Amino acid sequence: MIVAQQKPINDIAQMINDCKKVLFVGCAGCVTVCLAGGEKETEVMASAMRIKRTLENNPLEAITYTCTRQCDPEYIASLDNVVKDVDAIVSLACGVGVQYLAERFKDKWVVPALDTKFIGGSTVHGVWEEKCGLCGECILHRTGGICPIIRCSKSILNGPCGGSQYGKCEVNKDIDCAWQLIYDRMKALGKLDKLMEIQPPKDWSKSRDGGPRKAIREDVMIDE
Amino acid sequence: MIVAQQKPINDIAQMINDCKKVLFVGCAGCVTVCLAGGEKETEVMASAMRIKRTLENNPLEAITYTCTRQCDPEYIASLDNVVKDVDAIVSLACGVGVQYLAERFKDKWVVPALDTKFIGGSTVHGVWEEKCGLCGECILHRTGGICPIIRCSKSILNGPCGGSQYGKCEVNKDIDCAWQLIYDRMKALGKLDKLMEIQPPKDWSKSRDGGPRKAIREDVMIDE
Amino acid sequence: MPEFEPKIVAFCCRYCAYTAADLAGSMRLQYSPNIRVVEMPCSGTIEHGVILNAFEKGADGVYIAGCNLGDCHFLKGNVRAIKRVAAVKKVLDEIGLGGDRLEFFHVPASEGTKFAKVANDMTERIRQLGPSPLNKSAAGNAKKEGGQTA
Amino acid sequence: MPEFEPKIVAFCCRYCAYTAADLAGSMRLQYSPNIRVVEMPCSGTIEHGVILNAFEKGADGVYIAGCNLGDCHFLKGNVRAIKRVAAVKKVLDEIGLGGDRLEFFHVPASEGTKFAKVANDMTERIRQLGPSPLNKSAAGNAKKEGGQTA
Repeated sequence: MIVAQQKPINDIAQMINDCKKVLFVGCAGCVTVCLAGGEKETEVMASAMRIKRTLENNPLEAITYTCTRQCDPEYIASLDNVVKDVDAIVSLACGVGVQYLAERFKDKWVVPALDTKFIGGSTVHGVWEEKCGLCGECILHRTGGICPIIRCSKSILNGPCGGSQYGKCEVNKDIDCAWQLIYDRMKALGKLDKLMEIQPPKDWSKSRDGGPRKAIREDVMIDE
Repeated sequence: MIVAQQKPINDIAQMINDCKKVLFVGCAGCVTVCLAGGEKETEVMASAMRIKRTLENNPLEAITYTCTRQCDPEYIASLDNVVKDVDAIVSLACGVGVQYLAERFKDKWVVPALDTKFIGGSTVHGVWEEKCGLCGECILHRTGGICPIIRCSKSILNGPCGGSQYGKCEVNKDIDCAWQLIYDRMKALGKLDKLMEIQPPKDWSKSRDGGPRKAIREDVMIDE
Repeated sequence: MPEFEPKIVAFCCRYCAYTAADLAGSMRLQYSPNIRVVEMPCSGTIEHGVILNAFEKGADGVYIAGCNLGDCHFLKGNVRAIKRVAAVKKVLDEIGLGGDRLEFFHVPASEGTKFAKVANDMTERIRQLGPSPLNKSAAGNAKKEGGQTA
Repeated sequence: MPEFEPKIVAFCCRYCAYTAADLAGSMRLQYSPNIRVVEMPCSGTIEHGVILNAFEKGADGVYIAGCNLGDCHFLKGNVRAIKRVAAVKKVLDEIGLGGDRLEFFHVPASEGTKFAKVANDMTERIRQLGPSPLNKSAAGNAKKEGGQTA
């Protein structure tokens, strides 16, 4: 899942300070799971914003809607009738959703309520950790199912480095050394020999190095 | 959504070449939507792998299961009884899901069937585009709902650069210049003055620069 | 001008504070008539949005009353409630309403006196703070619906 | 040893190829008995997995028969089928079964002769290719269930 967190409420308030009617749009996808922008969070934000603006003698009409997903055109189409008379749209989706709304509603001021942080998952309820670096060419079969690209602070392919001490990363004592984890796991699996293969430099052009990326599946495209 | 694509089938086959029984695990989240690792794709892959192995006189028992999400411990728990006698697990989830499986099933060889590419959404059926760079501090309210961090090849904050010609990026004629899009949209919204504010260097420590990231919501944590 | 009578919503866990309210009645205890009690299956069922909604609908103060630590019928519901209250207090501070208007109290079932004391203390606190600034413009209305019938 | 009689599954759109099969019958046309016809609401309903499944279950060849381009009752179902067939052919090549064992044909409802010709051509093609290598070990079984009853 994509993990995001809410911006400070006053930062969001400032983005819509001169608007009289605002639509707050939640997303029932990833940001619901990470408790940042689902239906509940959207209601809370709208409510907080109405209270704040009333106290400032600048009343706000705040309405809400939560889409199944904001990253698919068909799910934001249902907003077409809702947006008509609003002065701004606040999206509680990840950065993808904000941009889908901005593209569809070209005459509206669309602003983000969240900071989109990483892709990962929860370890315990209320804590999420980054797990995948979207490098474009997965190597988890070489590293025992532990990603050194994102979980090693240096993203090294032949680790660990000299900064690994007692299983922790030198960047921060709260960060496990990914290469220690990889070594321990490969040892337990009896596959330490696989770690002896030196990995050549990674082809970063499959990551972000060639500009924004596309994925195409011609066999499912509807139009020729 | 997280967008991923399948690795070449022979690459996956090689990862499990010496296994007799393999569990293929799909994910009903993002990778179902981007048609890379849902229930259907999981069945197809298992079927293709069985055929290939029969032809090689090295028959494979391939079983399948599709989790609601692979990035939450509660949804992969249902695999506990399924994995017992398999020699390997092939995950058709994004890199996050693969790592969740590897962490839960410590005595199993867990390998990725997909390359996880980016976060974005579809433009037309069968085409997905990168839209968000997970920079950790969203600036879409300054740029008309168009992200220069990921959609500008240079990630510049005060654009466009000299490589923008006829609305296209110099990196590739198929890439729109994000700053051209931003300018056009801000002009249409009557907010060109906002673009005159020079943006200072971005704080990349909120992105990946400080090692793997965490998000914490203390108010929803169950344990003290 | 009559003294300000705050309107206070008290979300009470049925396993402790709500039972304590009954006990307070049996004990013939007098306590502030400004509170409106809402019975909850557990203080842990309170949600951020419900608290804000109470303020939007005219409450001058809100409190959640749950079991002592370790006594929760659902093990940790009260711990969750305490954390949520802390989070909403922060929101109330940020939006200018003030986190002081919201509180969490432990009120065991056997302590009718504590139930009464909490009701009186919270009423006094909110009286000191004055009417919710959200009610100022509609002060007349707020008064009309006010505390005496609680 | 008798000549190899391939077992071929033909997924036929009801708006064209399936109707053409009826017509071929009315016209008293002879065609290869090796094909098993599966009626589809549209060739566009074929799925990657169904094709692979047919091979796993013993088919020596598979083809999908749909309308001419522009004639699809659902506008573009046949276009989708063609793309899917191309994708599965690639998979069959990659896994060593061979994409030649799979094909897409346009068979309009009015062309009973074309239906018969496609059936015969595909049977001949698969006969040339020989039994599916998946059936070799179980050749006896595959034969027993074989073409004559199609």
